[in-house]
Amino acid sequence: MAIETTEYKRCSLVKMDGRIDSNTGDSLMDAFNAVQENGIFKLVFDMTDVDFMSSKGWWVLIQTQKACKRYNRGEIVLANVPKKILDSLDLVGMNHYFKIFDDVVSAVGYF
Amino acid sequence: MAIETTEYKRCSLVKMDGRIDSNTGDSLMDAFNAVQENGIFKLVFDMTDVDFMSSKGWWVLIQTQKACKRYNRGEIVLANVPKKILDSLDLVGMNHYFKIFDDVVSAVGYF
Amino acid sequence: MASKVFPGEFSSLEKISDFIEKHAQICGLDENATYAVRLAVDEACSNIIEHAYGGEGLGNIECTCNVLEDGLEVVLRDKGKSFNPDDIQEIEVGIPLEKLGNRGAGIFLINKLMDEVHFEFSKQEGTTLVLKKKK
Amino acid sequence: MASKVFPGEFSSLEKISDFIEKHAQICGLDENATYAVRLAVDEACSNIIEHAYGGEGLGNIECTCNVLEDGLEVVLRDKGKSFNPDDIQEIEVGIPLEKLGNRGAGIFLINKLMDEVHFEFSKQEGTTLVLKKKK
Ligand SMILES: Nc1ncnc2c1ncn2[C@@H]1O[C@H](COP(=O)(O)OP(=O)(O)O)[C@@H](O)[C@H]1O
Ligand SMILES: Nc1ncnc2c1ncn2[C@@H]1O[C@H](COP(=O)(O)OP(=O)(O)O)[C@@H](O)[C@H]1O
Repeated sequence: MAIETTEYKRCSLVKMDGRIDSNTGDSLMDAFNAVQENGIFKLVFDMTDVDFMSSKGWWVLIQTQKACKRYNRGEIVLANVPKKILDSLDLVGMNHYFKIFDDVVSAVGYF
Repeated sequence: MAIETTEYKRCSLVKMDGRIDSNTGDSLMDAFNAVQENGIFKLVFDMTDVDFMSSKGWWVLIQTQKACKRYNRGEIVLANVPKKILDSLDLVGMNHYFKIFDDVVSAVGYF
Repeated sequence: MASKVFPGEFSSLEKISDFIEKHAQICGLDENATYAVRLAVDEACSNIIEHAYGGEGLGNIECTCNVLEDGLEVVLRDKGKSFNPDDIQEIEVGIPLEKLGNRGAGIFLINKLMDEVHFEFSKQEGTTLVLKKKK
Repeated sequence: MASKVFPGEFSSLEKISDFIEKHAQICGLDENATYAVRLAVDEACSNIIEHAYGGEGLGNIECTCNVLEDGLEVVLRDKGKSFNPDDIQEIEVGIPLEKLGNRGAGIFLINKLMDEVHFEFSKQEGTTLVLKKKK
């Protein structure tokens, strides 16, 4: 598992690979928190290389979305969500809480 | 040859494939002009799929850079410039006139 | 039939997932069905560690895969505490973000993903969860 | 030796480039050297169309590739007007963007890219440009 953060002019990009589950979810939460502590609330989460995500992952994303949207200061958007993960988000209606982009360029270009 | 333009919040992305030479350079110029006519002067030129560029191409880029930078209203930056093309730009010092990014995400994230 | 005992720790989840994947493929489940079972089992095992045992390293999870004619059966056994599955509230979908909680949906998801979900609780033998996914 | 005649049109440039690439590879030039020759020849042929003929469709370009022991020789022949290569100003590098012109650098680039560049002008036979690239 690796988590990488890149800061751009209008947003930061967080990329994680492998599994997001009860074992790794907290590390992702830490990464999002670290970005927010730098005063950045416009986030792109690049899911290209995520191959599994349990509900632990959504809650990390939901908590991050809540923090980002507070005071209208920003938003977290998702990019390149693998089909199987998207299907499971759809199943519980979690997809409603996030803008989802087909590619990272569009997601960064959105901010 | 295909030229594709995508508008993002802070910039537009122009992508061309194949050759940029005396035969195709004017079409690229037209594409840049069309973007500028929409009042957009922050441009990313995605060169991932360009496999040949003659001096005709640089002059299109130089003219576009001049128009973009006028009144401090913007800039054109290059992304993913193939090594051979970069070498030929270096040879005549043309690289000095452009910010060059390793990938499109960074280029879009710059604006 | 293949059975394996995993320590009740979050680091076991990936190994359990791999074990499930292997047997789902043996049963001829397609990619989507295989992912569904992996996800349901992951949710169930996370619950066992968190809720049944109340933490990591406090007990084992026994995982059994049975090849059925029409799919895969996964049986999970633990010695942790029981609960009433009927008490679990459905997750509300479509409510505003601020009103969303910070957890839940595991059981809800398991029910959505699997064709059969069956809990058995026994004072002596602990909890048994039987999950079935058709091809 | 291989020789081919192309109509003096911009749409010929790609075909000329392919012709050069093929023979550069026969000569054993590496990727960088091959690209350099393609680029130099493209500049030279664009100049022939634009300056020697003064437009498209006004004459042909004959392109000959000679395999040398130590590289590739390309000979370009046209029947357009001549010019004085020594009159060509070097392009200024490092000047501010606003001071840059809108064209030029073709000849400068050809000289930088090739190991030998030789122009011959004849009233009867037109212009001959000999370009040499070593392996
Ligand atoms: N295996 C289990 N053993 C004991 N309690 C459980 C078990 N699974 C679920 N529960 C109870 O059901 C509740 C809902 O579970 P779930 O829908 O997975 O959400 P979450 O685990 O995120 O709270 C849990 O909070 C817990 O109280
Ligand atoms: N083959 C040629 N025949 C006639 N004139 C030429 C030829 N090549 C170059 N020239 C002259 O040399 C000048 C500089 O050429 P070059 O460096 O290629 O820049 P550009 O073609 O962009 O003007 C041209 O403007 C033209 O006047």
